[in-house]
Amino acid sequence: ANTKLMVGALRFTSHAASFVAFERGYFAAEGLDVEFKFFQAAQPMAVAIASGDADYAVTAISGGLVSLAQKGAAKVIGGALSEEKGIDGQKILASNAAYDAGLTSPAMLDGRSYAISQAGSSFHYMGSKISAAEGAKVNFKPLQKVGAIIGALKSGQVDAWSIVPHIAKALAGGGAVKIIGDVADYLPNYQVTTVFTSANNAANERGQTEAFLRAFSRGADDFNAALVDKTAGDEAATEMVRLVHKYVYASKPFEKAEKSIRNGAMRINKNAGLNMASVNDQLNWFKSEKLIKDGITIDTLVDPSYVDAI
Amino acid sequence: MSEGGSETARPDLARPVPFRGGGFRPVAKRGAGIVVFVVLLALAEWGTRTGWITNLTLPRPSDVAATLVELWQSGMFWTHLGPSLTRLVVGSALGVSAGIGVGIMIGLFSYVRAGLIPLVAALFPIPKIALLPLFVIWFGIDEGSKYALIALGTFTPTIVSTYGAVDNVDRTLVRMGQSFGLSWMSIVRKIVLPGALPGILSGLRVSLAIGIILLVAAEMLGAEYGIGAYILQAGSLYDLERLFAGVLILSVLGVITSWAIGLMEKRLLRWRN
Amino acid sequence: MSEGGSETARPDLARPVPFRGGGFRPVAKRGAGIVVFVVLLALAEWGTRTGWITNLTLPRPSDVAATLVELWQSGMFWTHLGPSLTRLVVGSALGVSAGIGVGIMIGLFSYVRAGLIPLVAALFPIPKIALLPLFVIWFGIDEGSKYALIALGTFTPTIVSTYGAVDNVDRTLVRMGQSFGLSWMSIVRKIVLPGALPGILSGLRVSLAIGIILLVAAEMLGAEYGIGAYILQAGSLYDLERLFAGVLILSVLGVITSWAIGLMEKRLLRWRN
Amino acid sequence: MDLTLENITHRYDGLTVLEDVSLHIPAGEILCVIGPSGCGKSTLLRLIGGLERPSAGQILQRGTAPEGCLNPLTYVFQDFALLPWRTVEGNISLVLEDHGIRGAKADHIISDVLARTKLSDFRTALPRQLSGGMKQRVAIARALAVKPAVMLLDEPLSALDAQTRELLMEDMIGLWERQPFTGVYVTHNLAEAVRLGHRIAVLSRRPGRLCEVVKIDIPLTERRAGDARLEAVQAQLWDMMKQEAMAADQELLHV
Amino acid sequence: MDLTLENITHRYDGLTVLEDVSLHIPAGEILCVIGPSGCGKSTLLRLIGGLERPSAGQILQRGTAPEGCLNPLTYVFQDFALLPWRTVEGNISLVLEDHGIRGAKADHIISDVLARTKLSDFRTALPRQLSGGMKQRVAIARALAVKPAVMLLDEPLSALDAQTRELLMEDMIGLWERQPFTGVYVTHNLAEAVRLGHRIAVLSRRPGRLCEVVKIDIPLTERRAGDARLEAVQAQLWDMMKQEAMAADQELLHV
Ligand SMILES: Nc1ncnc2c1ncn2[C@@H]1O[C@H](COP(=O)(O)OP(=O)(O)OP(=O)(O)O)[C@@H](O)[C@H]1O
Ligand SMILES: Nc1ncnc2c1ncn2[C@@H]1O[C@H](COP(=O)(O)OP(=O)(O)OP(=O)(O)O)[C@@H](O)[C@H]1O
Ligand SMILES: [Mg+2]
Ligand SMILES: [Mg+2]
Repeated sequence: ANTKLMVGALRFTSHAASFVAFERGYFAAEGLDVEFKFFQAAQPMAVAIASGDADYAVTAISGGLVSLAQKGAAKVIGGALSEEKGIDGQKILASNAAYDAGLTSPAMLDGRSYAISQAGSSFHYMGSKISAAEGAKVNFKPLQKVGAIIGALKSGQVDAWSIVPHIAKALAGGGAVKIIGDVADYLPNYQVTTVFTSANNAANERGQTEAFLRAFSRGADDFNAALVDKTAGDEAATEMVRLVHKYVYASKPFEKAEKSIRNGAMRINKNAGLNMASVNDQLNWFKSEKLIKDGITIDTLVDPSYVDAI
Repeated sequence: MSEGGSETARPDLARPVPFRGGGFRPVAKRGAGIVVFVVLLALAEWGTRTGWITNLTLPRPSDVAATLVELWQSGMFWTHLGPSLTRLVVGSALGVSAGIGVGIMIGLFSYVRAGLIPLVAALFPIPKIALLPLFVIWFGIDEGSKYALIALGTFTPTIVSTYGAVDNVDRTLVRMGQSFGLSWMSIVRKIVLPGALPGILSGLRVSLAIGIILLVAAEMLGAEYGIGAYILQAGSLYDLERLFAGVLILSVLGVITSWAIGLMEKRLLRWRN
Repeated sequence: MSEGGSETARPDLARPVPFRGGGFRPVAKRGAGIVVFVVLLALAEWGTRTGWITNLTLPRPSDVAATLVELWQSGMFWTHLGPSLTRLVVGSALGVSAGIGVGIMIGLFSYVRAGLIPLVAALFPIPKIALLPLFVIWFGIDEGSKYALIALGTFTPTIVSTYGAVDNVDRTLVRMGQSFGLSWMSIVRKIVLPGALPGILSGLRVSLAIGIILLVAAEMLGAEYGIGAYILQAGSLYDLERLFAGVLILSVLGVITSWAIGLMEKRLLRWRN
Repeated sequence: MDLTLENITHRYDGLTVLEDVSLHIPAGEILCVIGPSGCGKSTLLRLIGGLERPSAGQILQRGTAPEGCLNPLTYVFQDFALLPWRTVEGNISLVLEDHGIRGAKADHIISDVLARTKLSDFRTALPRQLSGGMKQRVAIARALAVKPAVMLLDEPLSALDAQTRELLMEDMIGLWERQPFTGVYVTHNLAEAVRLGHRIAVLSRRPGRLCEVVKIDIPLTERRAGDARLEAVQAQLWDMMKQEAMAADQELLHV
Repeated sequence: MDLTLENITHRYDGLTVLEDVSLHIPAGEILCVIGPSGCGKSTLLRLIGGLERPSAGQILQRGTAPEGCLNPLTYVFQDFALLPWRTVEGNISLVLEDHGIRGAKADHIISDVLARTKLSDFRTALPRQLSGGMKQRVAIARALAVKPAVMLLDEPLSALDAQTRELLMEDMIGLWERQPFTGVYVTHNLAEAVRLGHRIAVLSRRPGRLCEVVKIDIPLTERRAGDARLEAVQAQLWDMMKQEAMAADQELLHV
């Protein structure tokens, strides 16, 4: 009998591994009857795991996720998206106005404003790390929604931001903003997103969790081969884009969506390997910013028994 | 003084009494509302066409219309409106009926009144969107939390308007009922409730408007389809045409709701002039 | 029938007239409100201590209190409350005064009324949070957009309550003014405005509650400090203690506002009983 | 059925409204109660009707209620107290429903009382469609429908214009004549009191005490507007009350 | 100053309320207007006061207004129309302010009219603290403050209880006696009409037409309640109106 699973997802290319595993029957092959539950944002997805409305999900490590882990409701069990030098990753953007005023590289960030969605979000982490590396003091502006950030950036009300490549390229291509750097230069091997589940699943549903990770990894392998390493050939790449397009930019015509999907392809870790160093760094950063309680350790957040640490 | 003086100037002349009444009672001017809408739309269209209003500031009305037509033709209109209407109807039915129930209890019983009015006053200014993460835990990510959010949002204003309406029921009518030895239930059913109905219905106007507003907040929670989700998605893509198309749908929904309540008032309150 | 019958049984006995009045007029029971709060808090404390309520569902009241104390001691209380109060005061002052102005115009002039009432009805159900991305463009991400959001949110309800209040001014008083030849401005200033004041003040209650609710929405936009920002951050970090501490502050703010309006009513409306 | 008031005193939060009022109301007689504003007339009526409990003293009913009486002590209110959402017929059936009287039986009673108050043609009208006089006649019809032993009337005509008042007074006398009822009739209007009262109780200003009970020996049916004997009684009552009325009118209300 | 109504007709959206009414109101005389409910009495008064424009016909004023008259045609409303948020004094100064009368001059006028209406002690009271009779006296004081050429009174006593009404009628006669004013006095109450009117205009039911103008030759100061001659006029008026009143009372209102 198949196990019913609810998998939380955003309609982003970064979630493609799950879509591939589903479409190509890898989940079914593991005896998992997967149903997707789509979210508008990452934060409610973490809460949905805690409330039992979703079983597995992939998203960035946020303060909320850490808090839920601390309350014994969620566990990180694997890694997904990673920054990797050489692969097109997240971009650092500057508004046209700021660019014209001299913000042409991240080194000029001092005294600038930097858009984030919320305190403790991945944007906050990246911005904080980048500015620290440049010895710059920046002003973080929480704007909640990506839409609000884009509006603020276009009208020059915030100076800088970092975002996944397809959005960055689309914006820069339209001449609305300028790309001034790569996140990967500052945060090499940054573990952008992780696979996580409820603490109960991690502790008591070992078989099911392992099965999920296996199918997920097969999906990731296909995706990496087709769009990241481009070792599977053009045909496989196009086919992959078609598959992903069912879920991402579905309301846009294929021709328009294709570019965004290809632009957005970033590596998904092999075998859902987890970069513990990066996770540790993120955790320490949360603590140093006093966004989470001091007592939280990496063991509270991560169940390392499922995947290899990178 | 001066006025009296000027009149005495021509003592024997018969003058008509000067008119000094009228006014202070605005009357309905048909069509003025439509004119205002048309003028505003024309201005926006003209402004965006000439570039006087940038496309970052306001979408072109004709583009919004085109987006709506497209939405309709793609069949997605009902895909979005359907779930939203269900949420609105179920959520506000729960909130409104509970609110009316509690409101009537507050209106009738001293202890309920004293115990609950401060609680309602404390609950009213709590922003529902602040509690979104909790709603997921309390009611799940599915329809439950959406119903709960809309129900809670319509609950408090309905309570307030209902107990106000019960308070305003003419107490002589209640005394009349008592003087004829009517039972407590009869008085509540036949005198208090019908007497409070006008106030309850007009309170419903506000409650349902709030319900519509909360649709967007409710659909922040893991909703794929729905007008609120459509708006949120358009917002996150900074797609102003779709954003305005969605807002327009909500606005029309609000006007229709208000009109429907007007109809109910006409039906149920025929006894008023 | 039956009642009459039973009475005829003992014709010559003098019986006291039975009592059948009373009730239907709830009276204030002092302290009942406090009891309800205390019981609810005690229940939550007990529930969270025994684990009957998980720490995912509700924070422990004592922890919330501790968080508040900590917030106070760290000096951050005023750092957050200060900007929020400014936003609330400036935003609602703008919205309320514009709303009263427009409301009075609607109450006095037929064309304004006919032109604006449908517009207000269409604007009312528009969710302000849906327009957040636009507010960034229109008013910037600094204080401007926060003031604008709160102003817009308090504007429409104030209009509605104000023109309702103007409509309810006793028209015989206006006719009286005219019959004594008072000028139009005198009638508006000395009769219409004071007569509408009670309705305007009670509308203010609702408008300001909405203003407080919108603080959270307003502080979604690039606010580093503020109660709304504090709540949002707590929400995104799923820090329930801080979330509830923030909500509590808003709730208290709501109660204080309502009390302040009550005070104003007592002062300005001393002429009522 | 007759009523006896024994040493009735009533207070509201320390404010004494009625003091030591004793009265007897024999069956089939109308007692008018007059007195200055605020002297406690309405309070007295509420006490008699059992809508309030006296602070001291007691009110006793004695004897049999008429056959089929549903509500021995029945009010007619000054402002009619009709439910605006019910028709004339619905307003009357309201007081029958609770006694389980419905259908043909209720219909029969309603037709009867509407005929007696000359309202048969307006059975399905709503209160807002009726003139003041008609509304008050509906209120009277409703009271008659429960076959009361005693009718308690609290300034039943004072909300009407003078002409309608004149007409309704004649109607009331007609009703009493056909089927004499016991009545306690509170009024401000001395002309009404002398037209309708077998006896007239005069209360002092607050705290209301019983000043005097004046008996008028002329049968109701023989009384006419402008009758010299009635005028004499009226003038006598006015003399008794004038000082009180002036004082009451010069008083600042402490609200 | 005297007033002439020439063939006044008035309609509301096709509903004729007044038809071809011609009247003359000489200075220093009180004209009472009686008629059944809804016959257009208040409308007639509004037309005279210039608060509405007649559909046909015209209303002319002739002659000089008294020295210092601020508002030739001045109303006294049935429900007093006092601003509840102003004191007695404030309600009177309201009608002076617009004429630029303030300070000592206003003070003088206010003291004078309050003395004439026996209200000097209540100068700073708020309307809610006053009894009905006092409120109506404030309204009269306010009217006197503008030294009107003509006082228009729309059922000024009908919101009061019978005793207060009696007292205020005596007051009004006292005021007129000291300084005779021209008055148009609309009332339902025949007793009031025969006590206060030099002439009484009787209107038919709607559309209101002038049925008759009855002249009473007894000086106001000699009229007493219960005067046989007045009773006779009153009975005559009642006969004229009874049919109309009954018909008006039996009418369904079409609202
Ligand atoms: N429920 C109440 N609580 C407190 N005081 C009351 C209450 N009802 C009446 N009173 C006071 O009792 C006094 C007598 O009131 P009541 O209504 O009986 O007078 P009344 O003679 O009927 O007056 P009116 O002629 O004006 O109708 C008044 O001073 C009134 O303010
Ligand atoms: N502004 C108005 N618009 C339409 N109809 C009106 C208006 N004012 C009065 N009427 C109608 O005109 C008729 C006469 O009204 P008016 O108030 O003059 O009568 P009235 O003689 O003063 O009656 P009452 O004795 O009841 O005071 C009534 O039928 C009324 O419904
Ligand atoms: Mg009374
Ligand atoms: Mg009138």
